[in-house]
Amino acid sequence: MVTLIYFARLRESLGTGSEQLVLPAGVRDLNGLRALLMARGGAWASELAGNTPVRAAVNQDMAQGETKISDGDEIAFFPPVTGG
Amino acid sequence: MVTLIYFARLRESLGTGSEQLVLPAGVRDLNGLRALLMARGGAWASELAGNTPVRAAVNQDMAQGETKISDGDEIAFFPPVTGG
Amino acid sequence: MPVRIQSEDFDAGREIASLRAGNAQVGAVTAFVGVVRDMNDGSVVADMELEHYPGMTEKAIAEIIEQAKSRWNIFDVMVVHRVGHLKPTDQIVLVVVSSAHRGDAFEACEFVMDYLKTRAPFWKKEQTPHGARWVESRASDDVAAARWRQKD
Amino acid sequence: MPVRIQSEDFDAGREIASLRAGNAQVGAVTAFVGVVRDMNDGSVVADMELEHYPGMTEKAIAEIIEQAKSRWNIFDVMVVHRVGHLKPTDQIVLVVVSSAHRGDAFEACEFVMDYLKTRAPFWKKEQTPHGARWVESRASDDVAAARWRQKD
Repeated sequence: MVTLIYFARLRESLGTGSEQLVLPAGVRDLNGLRALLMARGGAWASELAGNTPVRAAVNQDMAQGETKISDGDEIAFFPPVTGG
Repeated sequence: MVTLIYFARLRESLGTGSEQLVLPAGVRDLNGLRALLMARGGAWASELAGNTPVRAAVNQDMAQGETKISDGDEIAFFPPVTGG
Repeated sequence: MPVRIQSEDFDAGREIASLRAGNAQVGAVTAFVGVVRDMNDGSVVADMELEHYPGMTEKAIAEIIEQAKSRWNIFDVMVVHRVGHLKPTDQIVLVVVSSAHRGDAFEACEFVMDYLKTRAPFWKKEQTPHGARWVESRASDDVAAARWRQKD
Repeated sequence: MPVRIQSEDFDAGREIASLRAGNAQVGAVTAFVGVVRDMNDGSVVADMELEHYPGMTEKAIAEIIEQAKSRWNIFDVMVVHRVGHLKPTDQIVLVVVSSAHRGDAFEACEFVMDYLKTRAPFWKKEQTPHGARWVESRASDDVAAARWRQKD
């Protein structure tokens, strides 16, 4: 089980701020997780396709597509940051 | 008549903060004025000789040896500044 | 704690005083205050909502502060960042840096702001006459952050 | 008046607030606070006396501010400099700069401090265990000021 969190534009488009997900056996990195979520279609497919930039963090550290994920991780997707 | 003002280390060494002086006919720039003051000897000669750096201002603008001076001017001598 | 995320306003003067309190070797303090402007990207901004990622925000900023401390000769850094509802002229962010000499304090303060702008998980949503919009990240902020990249 | 020379202390937070009051286009405010250190050039400093050239001081700083305004995209600058008797941990000088964006505010603030250090007529006399001494100007301050020299 992993915890997924969505922020800002993604949270609004996907209609959810967070969810618990059981990782299928084949999904071992962020690229794999993103493909799994895009397969839901609709906003999931369009928001995560990369036409608009999406960033991700694993356990509160910025992460790349190749970053490994495993049970118990907290994984967040969000647009580029705009604070300060 | 010009007004001469001395600050900081110079004020202390020369034993005066300001004076009024009638400019002799031949004294037309800061170099001439400095030579005139050095001719007083003692601290005047040693402080203004340039062994320790001395700065000058004419009418509250930083000035050089060639800067012209004339009646009514306010002329200041002081060490390099150390504020801030 | 050198990082505070809060909805309340802050007092820059008090934070400056408290950062250097008790350290008589501090000769220089720099401070940056970010403020909500009434115009952004050509639109009037009525107000905004600042969202953040609790936990990661504090962690990301703490890491930026540690990096600043390893690169410049500075004593302390304090970052206060507001979240929630803000309106034009409201203060958003405060960065304060103390050091012995001013050069280090200036550079470290600007570094922290540039990195915060590109690495700390905050998102602004503005209310404009044309409706609400999520603020887009700026290429100029990436350029500003890239200036600090170190040669290996 | 953007320049104040005074013996009283100042409140950086209040000056920051007042510099940007009424201007909703301000997005960035930088501030520098200079502080008396308890050590200088290897000696313990008990206290100091700050002397200045009344009239020329205000004029020199006003000229530095005008130069900053002509070189950077900034709104306002405020400089407060104390004179008279000061002791370690006392605030000496405050420079505050407001602008739309942070890059201009940081550069202009550092420029004003660097030029003030080499061009504004102030002199410090420190009391140390070895007696009183006039502080000597620093080559590093000349180097800092020279960075801003413009090509013709």
